Amino acid sequence: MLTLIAILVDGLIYSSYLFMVAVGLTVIFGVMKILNVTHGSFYAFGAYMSATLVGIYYQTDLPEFGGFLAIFGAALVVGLFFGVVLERGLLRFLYHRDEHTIVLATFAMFLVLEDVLLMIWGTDPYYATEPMGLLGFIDYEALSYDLYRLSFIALAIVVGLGLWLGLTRTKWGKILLAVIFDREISQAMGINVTVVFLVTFVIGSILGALGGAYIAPTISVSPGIGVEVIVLAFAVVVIGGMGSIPGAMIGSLLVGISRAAAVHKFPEIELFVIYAIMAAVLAFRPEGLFAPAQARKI
Amino acid sequence: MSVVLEVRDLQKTFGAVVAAKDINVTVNEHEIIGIIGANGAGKTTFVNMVTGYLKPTSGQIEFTGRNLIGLPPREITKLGISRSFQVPQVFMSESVFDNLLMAYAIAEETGMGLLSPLYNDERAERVDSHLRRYQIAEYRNATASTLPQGTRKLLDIAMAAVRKPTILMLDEPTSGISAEEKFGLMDIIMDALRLDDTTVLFIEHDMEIVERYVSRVLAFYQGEVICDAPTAEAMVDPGVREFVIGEEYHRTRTENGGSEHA
Amino acid sequence: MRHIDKTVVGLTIAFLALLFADFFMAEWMRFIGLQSLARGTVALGLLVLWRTGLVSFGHALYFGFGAYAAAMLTLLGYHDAFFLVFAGTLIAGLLAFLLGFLLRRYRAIFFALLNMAFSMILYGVIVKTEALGSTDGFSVLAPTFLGYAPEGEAVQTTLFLFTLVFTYLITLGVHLYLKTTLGGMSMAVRENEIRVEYLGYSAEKVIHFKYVLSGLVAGFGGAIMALAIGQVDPDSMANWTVSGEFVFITILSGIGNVAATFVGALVFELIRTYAFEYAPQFWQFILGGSLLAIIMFLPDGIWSVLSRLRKAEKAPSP
Amino acid sequence: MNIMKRSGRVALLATGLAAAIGFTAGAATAAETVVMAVPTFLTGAGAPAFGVPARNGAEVIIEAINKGTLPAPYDKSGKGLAGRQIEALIYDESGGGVKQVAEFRNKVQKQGVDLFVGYISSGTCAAITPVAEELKMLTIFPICGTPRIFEEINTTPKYVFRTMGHATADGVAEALYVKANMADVKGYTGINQNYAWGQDSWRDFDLAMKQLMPAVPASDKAQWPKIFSGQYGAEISALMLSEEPLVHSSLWGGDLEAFIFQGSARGLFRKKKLLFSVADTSVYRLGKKVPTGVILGARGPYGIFAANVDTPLNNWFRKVYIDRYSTPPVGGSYQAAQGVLAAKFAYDKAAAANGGKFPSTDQVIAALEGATYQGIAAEVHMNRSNGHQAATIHQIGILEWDKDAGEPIMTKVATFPADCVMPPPGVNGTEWLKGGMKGAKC
Repeated sequence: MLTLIAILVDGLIYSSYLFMVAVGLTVIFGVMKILNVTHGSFYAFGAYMSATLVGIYYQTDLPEFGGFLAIFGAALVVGLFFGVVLERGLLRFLYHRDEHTIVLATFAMFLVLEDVLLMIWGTDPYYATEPMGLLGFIDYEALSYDLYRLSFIALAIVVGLGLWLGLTRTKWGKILLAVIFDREISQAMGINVTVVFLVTFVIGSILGALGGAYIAPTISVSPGIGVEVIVLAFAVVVIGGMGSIPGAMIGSLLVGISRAAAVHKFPEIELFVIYAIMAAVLAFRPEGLFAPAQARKI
Repeated sequence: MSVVLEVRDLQKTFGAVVAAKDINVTVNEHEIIGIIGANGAGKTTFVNMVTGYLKPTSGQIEFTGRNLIGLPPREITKLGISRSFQVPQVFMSESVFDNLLMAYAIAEETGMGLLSPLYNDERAERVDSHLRRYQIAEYRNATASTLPQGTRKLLDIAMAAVRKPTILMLDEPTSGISAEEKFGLMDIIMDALRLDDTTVLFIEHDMEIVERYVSRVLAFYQGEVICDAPTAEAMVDPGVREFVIGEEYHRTRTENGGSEHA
Repeated sequence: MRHIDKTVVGLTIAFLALLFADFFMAEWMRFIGLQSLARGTVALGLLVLWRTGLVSFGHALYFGFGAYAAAMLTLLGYHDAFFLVFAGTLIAGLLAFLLGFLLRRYRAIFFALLNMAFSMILYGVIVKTEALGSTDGFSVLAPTFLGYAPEGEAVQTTLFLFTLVFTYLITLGVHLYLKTTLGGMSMAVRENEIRVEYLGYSAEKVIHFKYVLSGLVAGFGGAIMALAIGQVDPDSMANWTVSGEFVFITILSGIGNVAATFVGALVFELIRTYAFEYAPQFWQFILGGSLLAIIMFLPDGIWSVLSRLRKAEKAPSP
Repeated sequence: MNIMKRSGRVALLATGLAAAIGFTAGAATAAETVVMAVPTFLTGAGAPAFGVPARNGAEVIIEAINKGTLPAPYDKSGKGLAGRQIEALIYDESGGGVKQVAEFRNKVQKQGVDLFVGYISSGTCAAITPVAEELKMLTIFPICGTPRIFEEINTTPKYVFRTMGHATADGVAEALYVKANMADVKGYTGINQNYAWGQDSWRDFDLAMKQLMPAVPASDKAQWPKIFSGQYGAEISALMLSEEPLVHSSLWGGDLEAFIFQGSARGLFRKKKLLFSVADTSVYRLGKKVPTGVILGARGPYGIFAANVDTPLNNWFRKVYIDRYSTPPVGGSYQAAQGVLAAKFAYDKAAAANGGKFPSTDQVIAALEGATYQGIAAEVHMNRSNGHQAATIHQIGILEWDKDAGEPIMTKVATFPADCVMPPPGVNGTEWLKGGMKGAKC
């Protein structure tokens, strides 16, 4: 019973982690049809910036809970900067190229940014664990959970709900949905696709950076953290259906809970869980669990 | 006259939507049949089912006595039913010549023959004579994407005709073509197909075209065939007048051809 | 009138030149050459797929499969290069044949990512297999060649010769294949599958055939790499970043000509080698930067430079 | 048709490139220097934990060798290696075995390297060993752990040396420590990364425990997180729910630190006794965040274990290192320094035997084979695998926080002689463990 609870809670926390890591990727893919490898860099820069700002913040005498502002501030700064610079400076020149070339271009950009990261922050790890210590932990029989990691769940729900409401209940969201469904017709109808793309990319970047920024206090922010999340985010997005936000949520839950079950019951197979689910979903539902509808071909 | 195509009780539903209902059609050799009906009446669905692109929910399709249900388009094509498309389906970034060269090669090679060179001089001559027959020889080396709409339609139909099919189904051959050009275009197509004694079914909105080229009309309305009669008879059929021609007349005047859905 | 194929002539001249050069080349250069031939062959398979409109982000699966198959056979006591490479190629091809039934149904990014998923499963299996050294991999002894067991520098010289001959034959084969009806169907499937179906051939069959071909040559490349390096390990053979390198080489080369893939592979190795030598901390920056530059300024790969030169030459005489 | 032009260009390109690059001979080595290649992780996750400390350690020693400022016992043999200055080529070890082999060949054949002192990952060492032997290149591995290098890959090495104990010693020392200090332990489990190092570490510890404490059961649900996964929520829950009080872990670097943060926040270290086999790499960096009371190893008498070793060499090394990098040297720094010292020792000894003339590689090898030399923290006995594999003392202890000094310290340190934790010469580590560790002199 206790194990079951643990699987559920651990699974939910990990699912939320996955969702936060993947949601930015799926937003960008949904609107722009770009599989953005640079997402890994957003995550890493978000984490480094968060660790840096949190570190600076706790050297001041400001109230302790303000550290969370530093985290969100870091995500905003990184996301805005890279979102605008990459979309305006690189991607817009590539929109007419085929999708694989764009993936490769973002892969190249990722390589470049990995070393830029190294130039700025060096190889030493950064820690920003203060916010995690603030929230304390709760005990339940032999288990105990820290509230900070439990708050992943809350953040994931807020981000997911916010995006969903934003897409379905606002004018901007409806414009986005129109662009998602048919780029050319939207353009013909007078929607400024250029602006839509820029805004989408920036939102995606901020979300990517937020993933890194919020997770930073729980990890050692060190070289190479960006690479790991790329494959993870890809897998979640592919499982859920590329470009679908509910899909990313379901994909995260599926992988998160399965992985937690594996860790508790069959730790030997933990390594395969995510790829096995990915291959199985692709084999039976190649478009992913929640794929947006396709227009008629002939 | 022998029957080449027999369709019985054909039905197609997408969830709750009925796209085709109780379709019964018999097509004889060498007939030229016009398929008319408003948008969404089920014309393209009918063509898609006969050519294997869509699987009917129920019903029978027999081609020269052979059951077509469940066969993929390529098998049906090999048996002798070809089609063209409302939006031309050609190899856009290739030249007109290469488009037809590929069409001929696929039609002519099987098995290990697929590993013989794509290009040979004899095949090139066949392609060139085909180009002349469809009067697009002057575009021989032009890239398909740069062709005028009418020429691209001709190329699409020419590719469909490469196999000398028993039946050729044309999906709106004149859509998107200016009023001045459309008769010339249809003349080229019909003259070319007559040489091979091809049976033709074509979807058409333009009643002038229908009256001029067609011996028999199939009128679709809401997934059903509401009229199957010789052209002159069909044109005065009250159902056709109410549900097809009236709207059609209106439609052809307002549509620009640009927003045709792919 | 007999048509002379320029690429065949060019390949043959290059082949003979390299054959001759093998005996004089600096060792490190021969080694780079060997790797370029191995990676170039994999890229050759990707070129065929790319012409069909498909990109695989997981061909390290076949590369790794070929490499590990050859390496594992050496553990069983087989050391003949002909047998090892043949077996590695065939086994990778067999795997491609089996997975092809599934993969041929997918297009675009789904095809790319499903390949990646399979390659990562292989990666996981290798990492999990302690008997194969897990992430450390294991060593592969120097091969013999039909009973001839070279030593010292002769190992690499012979292996280069061996690789060169087979790569030449494969490249020639692929080049001629691309001129056949089935080869030409790459274009047809990429441009319009619906039309291909309605012309009477299965686009999926075309893709399957090409997929097997790409699996075979990737297996060949992997087996060669295992023998050339004398070591197999999952991070260098089966990880997704390895697949990324193959796509990198394909972009670098362009898909205009089969010979381009080898030039691309060589350029890739040289960029990496020199970046590593002169900027050991920032080699990823240089590698990524070069790739970006190629994508932005040479959209059709380095081969297009040659084509442009040719056009410039041609210009005066219409 | 310009057939000849086009085909000529393909040929020209190939031969041209070959001519331009291929036939230029390897860069000539300046006569009066020894070119020492030092591959180590400069990028990726391995850099902060091992690579950069190792580079720093090597740099300190190389500079002192060149200036002749090494203290005793190296203060009498003059500047450089047998009188020649070292020209160090420090480069990145990232990218996997295949890339490193390629790079090794480049360095040897193109840049004229004279010897290698480096490599951290077992995977790279395993890949490099056959090539080093093939190219007859003196190669000193200062760090990598796997015993397979001289047990399987090359049992009769000539050019390859390793100047620290291999991973078998870690598992044995840990099990011995548990036996001595936790005699009534009810069982043990583990959390190790799912890759070669993690798998080997667990296997060796598990085998040693089965020999030394056969009554103590091992968990069948030891945890295997993917390397670099960074999130250990479920694993920590599973460990909390497990019945075994002792947890073995070979986590290192960022993974280790993330595990410590996430475990500390949930009180894991109060509920379970943790045994970290290489956690010394992070202790100084973590500072006050270190989990106290855990059992800690540093793969030998290095890093934090050497903090109080009072010899001129160690005192000098710590001072120079701290002055320069403002952090104390960790395991990797000591191990890399120890590797470079092996070169210093061997070249000087060989030169002395050669009548003061600069020795040949074979003479250097002969000087190092089977020798005993002074490392920074302890004596190094090159007495395994035909004199190519080192054995040193091994230390395990309990990590505590010294409030007064404001730094982490080791307490309850147990020192094991080399012949106690390393298999005797010529004996395979795993078989030795399975056979009951015969011949161990404790």
